[in-house]
Amino acid sequence: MIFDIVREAIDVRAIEASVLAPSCGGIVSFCGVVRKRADDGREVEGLHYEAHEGMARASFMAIAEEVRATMPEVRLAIVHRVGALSIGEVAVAVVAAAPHRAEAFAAARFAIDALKERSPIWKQERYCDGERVWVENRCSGERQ
Amino acid sequence: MIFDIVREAIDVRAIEASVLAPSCGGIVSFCGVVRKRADDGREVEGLHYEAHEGMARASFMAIAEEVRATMPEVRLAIVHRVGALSIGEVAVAVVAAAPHRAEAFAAARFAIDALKERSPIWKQERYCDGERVWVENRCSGERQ
Amino acid sequence: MPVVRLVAFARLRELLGDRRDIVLADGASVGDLWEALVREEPRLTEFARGTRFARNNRLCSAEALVCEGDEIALLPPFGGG
Amino acid sequence: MPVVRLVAFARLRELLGDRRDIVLADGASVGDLWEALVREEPRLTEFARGTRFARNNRLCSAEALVCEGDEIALLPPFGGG
Repeated sequence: MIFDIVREAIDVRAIEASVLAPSCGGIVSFCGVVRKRADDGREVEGLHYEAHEGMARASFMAIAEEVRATMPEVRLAIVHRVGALSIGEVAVAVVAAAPHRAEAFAAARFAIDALKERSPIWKQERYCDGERVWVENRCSGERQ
Repeated sequence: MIFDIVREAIDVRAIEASVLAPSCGGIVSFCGVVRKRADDGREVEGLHYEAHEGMARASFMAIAEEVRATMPEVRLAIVHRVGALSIGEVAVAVVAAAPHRAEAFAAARFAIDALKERSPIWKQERYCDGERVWVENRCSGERQ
Repeated sequence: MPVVRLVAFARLRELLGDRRDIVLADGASVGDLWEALVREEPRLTEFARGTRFARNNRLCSAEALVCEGDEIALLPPFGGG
Repeated sequence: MPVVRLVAFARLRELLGDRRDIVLADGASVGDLWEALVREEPRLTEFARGTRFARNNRLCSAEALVCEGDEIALLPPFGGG
């Protein structure tokens, strides 16, 4: 049950171990990974993430609280990395464990969608041609 | 892109590495884990799985083929363990990587649902009171 | 008289053993094999409805004919995942 | 005359620096702080619509009053995940 912003590589297995309990029959892990092509097809060299760390952690805990309200048996963890990341590295991990798989899938999906919308984290794409662009998530500009 | 029946502990990270490609922005891993309580609340000591290995592997590849037909960018792996498993051990891992998270979630969910319905694998629950019961998945008895 | 390899799983394996060779009459079907097994082990009857057959790794009907060297699998309802 | 800690992120950090202390008039609001920053850095104007404010780790409106020691954060649209 980890909610954190980290600067080093995310250890997904350690996060899974932290949520797993004898009651759990299914565990769903979502990892957001740095990919080589931006949505517009440009070649990416790497990403830079930054966060308001206190607010981001609080938003992760609020998301988990919402999950618990509808799915009390789900055990959730959310970890986002900040700093410079290369292609193939994990930027975010959301792990949900539950007695049954339907809830684990639903919780993981809800959590990553909610994080993108409401966690104060920013991403700069750094392209191979040298340009750098701050990329916004759709919906993230709406007031909560 | 592994489709396998194994007798040892499943190495989920190795499976993830096998499906990850530079085009992938999201990776969803589902692990089915042995849990302490059966659906009827009885305490479980462990599970025993067996499979028709050739048919099970073929069914995994057929599931992946179906995923590719609707989501050609998804990269999928399915590994099921057989033999005796203890509480907390991973019985099955389904890993789906895709450029975007929606497809990775959809593919992983489809694959585990399809596996439960149509892969020739059997599970015996071994309870702490000594009884052993072969447990059937719902829907698994329907002809394909 | 074809000889086929029988493989059985889960409850059916417990009743029949996991694999063995069986000699059948010429022109026998998978259903004929099942009937022969029921005569040998009457407790199979209760599993008739839930059991599917596969011939050489592909699901088949009880009407499918068997050939020398076929693997015939008896598949109770699945429980994987 | 309250002194507040300003923190800014992403594009706004690039324009304003990541953190600094600012002295405001008594009774000043978060909106007043924003206006003072725009006078100093007119390029902020184009980010007015997309920017949200937080006071001591909670989102707040431009009308929120600032107090001595507050942390005021300027939050452009999010891009995490």
